[in-house]
Amino acid sequence: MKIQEADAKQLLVAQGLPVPPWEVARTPAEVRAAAERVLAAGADRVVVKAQVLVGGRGKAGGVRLADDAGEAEAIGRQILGMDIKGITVRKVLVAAAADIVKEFYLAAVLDRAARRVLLMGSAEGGIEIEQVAAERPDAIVRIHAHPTAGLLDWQARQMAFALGLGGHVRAAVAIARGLVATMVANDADLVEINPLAIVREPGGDGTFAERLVCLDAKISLDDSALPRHPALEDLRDLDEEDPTDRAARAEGISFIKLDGSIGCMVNGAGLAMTTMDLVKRAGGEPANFLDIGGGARSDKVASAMGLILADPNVRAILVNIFGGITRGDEVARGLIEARAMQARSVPMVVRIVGTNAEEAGRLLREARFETAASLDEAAAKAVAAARATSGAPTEVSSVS
Amino acid sequence: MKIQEADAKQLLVAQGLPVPPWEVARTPAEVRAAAERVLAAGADRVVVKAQVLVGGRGKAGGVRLADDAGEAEAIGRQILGMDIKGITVRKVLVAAAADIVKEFYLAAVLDRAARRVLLMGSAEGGIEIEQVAAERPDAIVRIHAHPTAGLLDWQARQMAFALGLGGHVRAAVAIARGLVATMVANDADLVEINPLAIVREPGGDGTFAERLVCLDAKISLDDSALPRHPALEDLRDLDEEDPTDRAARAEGISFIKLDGSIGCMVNGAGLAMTTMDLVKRAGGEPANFLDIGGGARSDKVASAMGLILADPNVRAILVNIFGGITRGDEVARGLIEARAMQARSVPMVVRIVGTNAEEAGRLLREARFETAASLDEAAAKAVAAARATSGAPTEVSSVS
Amino acid sequence: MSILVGPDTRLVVQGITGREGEFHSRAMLEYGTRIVAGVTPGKGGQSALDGRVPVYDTVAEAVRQHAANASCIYVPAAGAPDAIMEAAGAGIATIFCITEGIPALEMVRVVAVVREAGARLIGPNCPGATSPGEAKVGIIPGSIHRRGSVGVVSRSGTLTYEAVQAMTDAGIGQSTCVGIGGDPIIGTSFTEILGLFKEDPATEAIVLIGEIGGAAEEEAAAYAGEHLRGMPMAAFIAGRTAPEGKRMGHAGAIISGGAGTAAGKVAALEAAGIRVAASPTEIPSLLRAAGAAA
Amino acid sequence: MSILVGPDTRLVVQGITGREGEFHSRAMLEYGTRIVAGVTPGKGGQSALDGRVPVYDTVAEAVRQHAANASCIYVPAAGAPDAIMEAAGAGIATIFCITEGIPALEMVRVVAVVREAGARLIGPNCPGATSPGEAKVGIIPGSIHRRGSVGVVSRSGTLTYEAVQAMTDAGIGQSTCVGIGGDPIIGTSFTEILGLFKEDPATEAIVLIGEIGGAAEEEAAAYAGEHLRGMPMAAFIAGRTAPEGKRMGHAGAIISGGAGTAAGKVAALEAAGIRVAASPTEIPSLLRAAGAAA
Repeated sequence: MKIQEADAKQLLVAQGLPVPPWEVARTPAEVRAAAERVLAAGADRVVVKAQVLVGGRGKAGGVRLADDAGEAEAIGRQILGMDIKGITVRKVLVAAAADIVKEFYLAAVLDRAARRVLLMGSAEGGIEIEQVAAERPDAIVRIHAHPTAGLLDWQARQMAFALGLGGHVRAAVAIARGLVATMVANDADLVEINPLAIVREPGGDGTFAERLVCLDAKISLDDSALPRHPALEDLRDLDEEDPTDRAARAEGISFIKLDGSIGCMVNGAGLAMTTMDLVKRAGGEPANFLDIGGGARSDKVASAMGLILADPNVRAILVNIFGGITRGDEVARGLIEARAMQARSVPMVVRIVGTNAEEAGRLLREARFETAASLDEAAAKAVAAARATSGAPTEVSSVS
Repeated sequence: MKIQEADAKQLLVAQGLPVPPWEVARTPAEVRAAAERVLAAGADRVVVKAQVLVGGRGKAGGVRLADDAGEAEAIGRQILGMDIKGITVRKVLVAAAADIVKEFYLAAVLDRAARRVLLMGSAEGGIEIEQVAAERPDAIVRIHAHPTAGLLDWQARQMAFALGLGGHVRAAVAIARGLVATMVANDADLVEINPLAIVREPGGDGTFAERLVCLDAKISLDDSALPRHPALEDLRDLDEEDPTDRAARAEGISFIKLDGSIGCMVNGAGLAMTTMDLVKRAGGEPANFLDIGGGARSDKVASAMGLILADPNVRAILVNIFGGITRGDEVARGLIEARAMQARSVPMVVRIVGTNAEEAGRLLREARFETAASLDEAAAKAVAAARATSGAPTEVSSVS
Repeated sequence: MSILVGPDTRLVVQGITGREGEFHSRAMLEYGTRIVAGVTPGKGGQSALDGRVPVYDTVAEAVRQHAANASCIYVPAAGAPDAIMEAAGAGIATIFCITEGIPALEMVRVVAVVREAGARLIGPNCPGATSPGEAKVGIIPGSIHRRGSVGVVSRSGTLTYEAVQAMTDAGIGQSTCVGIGGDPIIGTSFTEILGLFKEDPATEAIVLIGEIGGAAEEEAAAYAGEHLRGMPMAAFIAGRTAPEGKRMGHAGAIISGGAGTAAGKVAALEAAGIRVAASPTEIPSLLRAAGAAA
Repeated sequence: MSILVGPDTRLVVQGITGREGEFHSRAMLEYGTRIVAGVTPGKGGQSALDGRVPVYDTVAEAVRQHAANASCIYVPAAGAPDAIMEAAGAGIATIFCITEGIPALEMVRVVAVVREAGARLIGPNCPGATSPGEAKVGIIPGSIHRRGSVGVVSRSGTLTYEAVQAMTDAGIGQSTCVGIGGDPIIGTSFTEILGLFKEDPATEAIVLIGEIGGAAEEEAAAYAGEHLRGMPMAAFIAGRTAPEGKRMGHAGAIISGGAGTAAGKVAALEAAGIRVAASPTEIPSLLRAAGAAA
């Protein structure tokens, strides 16, 4: 689960990391008020940043500087409501514009291959790290934390010196350790600071001092660990979530809405993706990714059916269940119940094999469902059914 | 550094361990008042326990039960001021007498050989564990915590089942983990619960429930780690510490007063013990163990001399320095200064070899100190000098 | 012969008295797997599966009493990391963790402790392994298998069943089928299983079933290109049509430039001389084309 | 030949710019030890010892630039555990930690990390090691040595010097003298050093210097009784007259029944056929009696 910049910064502050203060505003008037406070506190300029979970907001015009509160309000009016990669901006972050001396990249991330936490840093901060990784992999310093002892001080020091942060080594070590601490405290799989920056800040007496601070923060949380961090669930940005996705999550179903016409209900992520691949190969377009998970009972099957049918583009449904931990007869019963209660009727092709598949087959035959023996056959039948019903989606019975 | 039972219990409570409440009393009247409160809270009887850092207080009569406040006061009067192995009892602990169903032993201790924290348990609690270890080592269950991941839940569970605590497995796991947590939080090298006990406690409604609790606690802290736990220094029991030992500690000198007549000043614990051994072999008795530590400067040498001379039994002083990190000339200068300022004069035999020994020899010869080439010779000379001065300790010059 | 599970497997089931544990233990027993003990802390002294399997409080006790050498874990996510470390600490050589939903950072710690103990962990969030005709451990339906000489390794659960069923239907049997699990941090990688198949005299061909996300398939392809040139192989990659930027179930983050897409994985496999099927049903014909005996 | 330090030693000194580090580095250079680099974080680019030794920010840099293979640590107690792990992480094979006052529980963690990295740690709170005529690392005064064939291993600092001086005075030279350190948790035990001496062709006799507390001498005696029967040996145990129940400096807690007293240690050594000297000056004659060549 990704969380917004402002929430990520709050988690960093909780671990003692240096993050310049910020405010969140939801209306142009709030932007103005926040900008006034920031300017009154001594800032020369303010920055207004769109809060969206997709990347590339800078290029999309979602990050802008203002010289005064009026300009900030005007910018806020432009950014709030803006569409960035399909997401409507509903919040902005307002902060003092930093006087940046040099930018760095620093992140703690889960490294699957090494099975460890990886501290990644680059002296080329502020830009897309994926681009640096692809073009000049040597410009990225990689240090793996010890799997049980954690990130050791010398590792953090080594990163600091490798990035040329020798003049700020104490601060850099504290920040590196803080990133890993933030990761562990919240079960994050990514904690990224980009840019980590040396900024020039005015002292009280007319002089300036340089300080290392976290100017932007991106955190992604491990979904498997959310149950043990109930407070983090509140950081989920419901504004950016499709209502269907939210309903799916509540049911413990893995669901992603897509643009096609063939609804899919499958057990297992790999098989669900394969089912989508075969729908496409048969000439159709999947309407969704849907994994009902292992050991699903009949009520969950009914919920999954509801999620699929909530999409008006769905013209046919393909159910593909390979029973292992999931029992085929349970799924069959769920399908029968769901069809009895469903609001609109679309053709459905059902394939159930594996655990208790015989009983499932009997139930489905009795209930006059269309079935298929192989996945290829099921995909072909579903695509054909969807084509046949195009234009008259709500009136065709699911039984051929 | 050992700490008193009441302080040890406080450290256990801080880690969430179940310890029945207690009070500390310093006068018979305080014992009475505490007993009244304990009885008013529903206890049938109270226990009064001497607070001393030496073992065997039970056998010495330092732990007694009382049926009422008056008896408690009388027992308090007997125990307070009592001498247990040379220590005068100045405090007692007052608590409800537990209704013990079964006693166990559980401790977390530093295992030097395995280089790990060792969880030791026995179903034979309440008695001297050293005796169990010597007579029936199989009656002790030993489980090593992981060196970086700590005590794992299954290890704690394994201990619980091995001790027959299956009926209290949840509590036993929490206590085992708590012992190791207490060890880590305070840098202890021993955290011992003896007895850990299943006790019978009255419920509010006339029924009884069994509960696993820590009835006694012994904690020993790692002296090397005390600088990073300043609050723990306050738990040092100054009542039980010899004033000379306290002064030595303040100077960073390792000093233990003994009963002989030959004061020893040595650098290094092993060499200091060897020097004592050779004094004894030469027919003398060491008056102390004294290690001035590595790299000692002249002011420390003067302090060490003061500690030795504070003992009126000292009839001769043997200084044995093998310079490595310690520089011989620094020690020689310290000795010369110390002799100039010392209140009483006793014969002194000085041996300095190793780093800067030549310069040291020159300084000592100029100052007319008695020197020795080997340790055996130095020990023999010191013993002879002590014999020669017996009965007239304060008038003989240190220079022969 | 086979890898990981076989006639010498003496299995202890951790969480045998739970719903999943009991259901699948019954299926394992029926398949012929030798389940020597179950473990549920606090239920030591009882028995499970109609008195056929004794239950102990600790894995150590099961090892002491029955020389158990493998474990299968159905313990819920909150207790599973500890259960894995318990098995490793008790000297179990091969540990299968079926449990899903274990936080990834927990697994970082667990995998390190398990490796230190010299044990092998398969999973978590894996379906287990079957050596047809010898033994099955986990949740893979026994009925889909046929005894043979093709080793199957997969990151998925049900997709593995699909592929194995297709092979069995085509008359191609398996030496051992292993699901390594779909979580970000798992105990044993594709590459390590390929190494075991390489050393297994009973395995004469290999099928690899991967999916988008991570770089495990690319690593496996590099290994196969270097060490398995003589071995007939076929592969399948799920998620060819999955839109970018969406997380499909357990397909996760990408940390190295370019890795993770289906196209990249297919290209890496083909560069290693491995043909990649467009559908699981194509696997048998690709295997035969690669030179595998039917 | 020798163990731990010798002509191939390429030493990095961690904390070279501190008072102790500089003083003893000078003595090591004078003795002929090859100090290839110093490390003080934040002083990278400077030089130490009158420009003779370059200083780096990290041990890794010193290893990269100078192929350093050994390290000697004079860093204060608060930073020493990390310095040890840094050396191990940078690939240093042999690490000497001179620092005293490191909390024991810190060392539990550090020793585990160091061993995992495949490095050998001597100490902490140790005087180092000298292979006379080849190199010395640590704080042992170079002047007390004589080149020869007796290996010396000790838990003490200055007591070691005393014993070595007595040997040198008697014309008995040393292959290597090692102080393993007096702290409760140390990187390398008596027994491990005995094993190294056993494999060293230049070591023809061994002197073991122990003290009361712990069970390290008993373990060493058991090892010697089993593996070093042909090797002439002598020992010395400090603290024969120390009163029971008092902690003498670093002599520490007893966790196993009966171990720790001088009498017990002497008995264990004698049972292994090793004579125990009553004074360090007796060591040379005991060695000769045990069959060591002078």
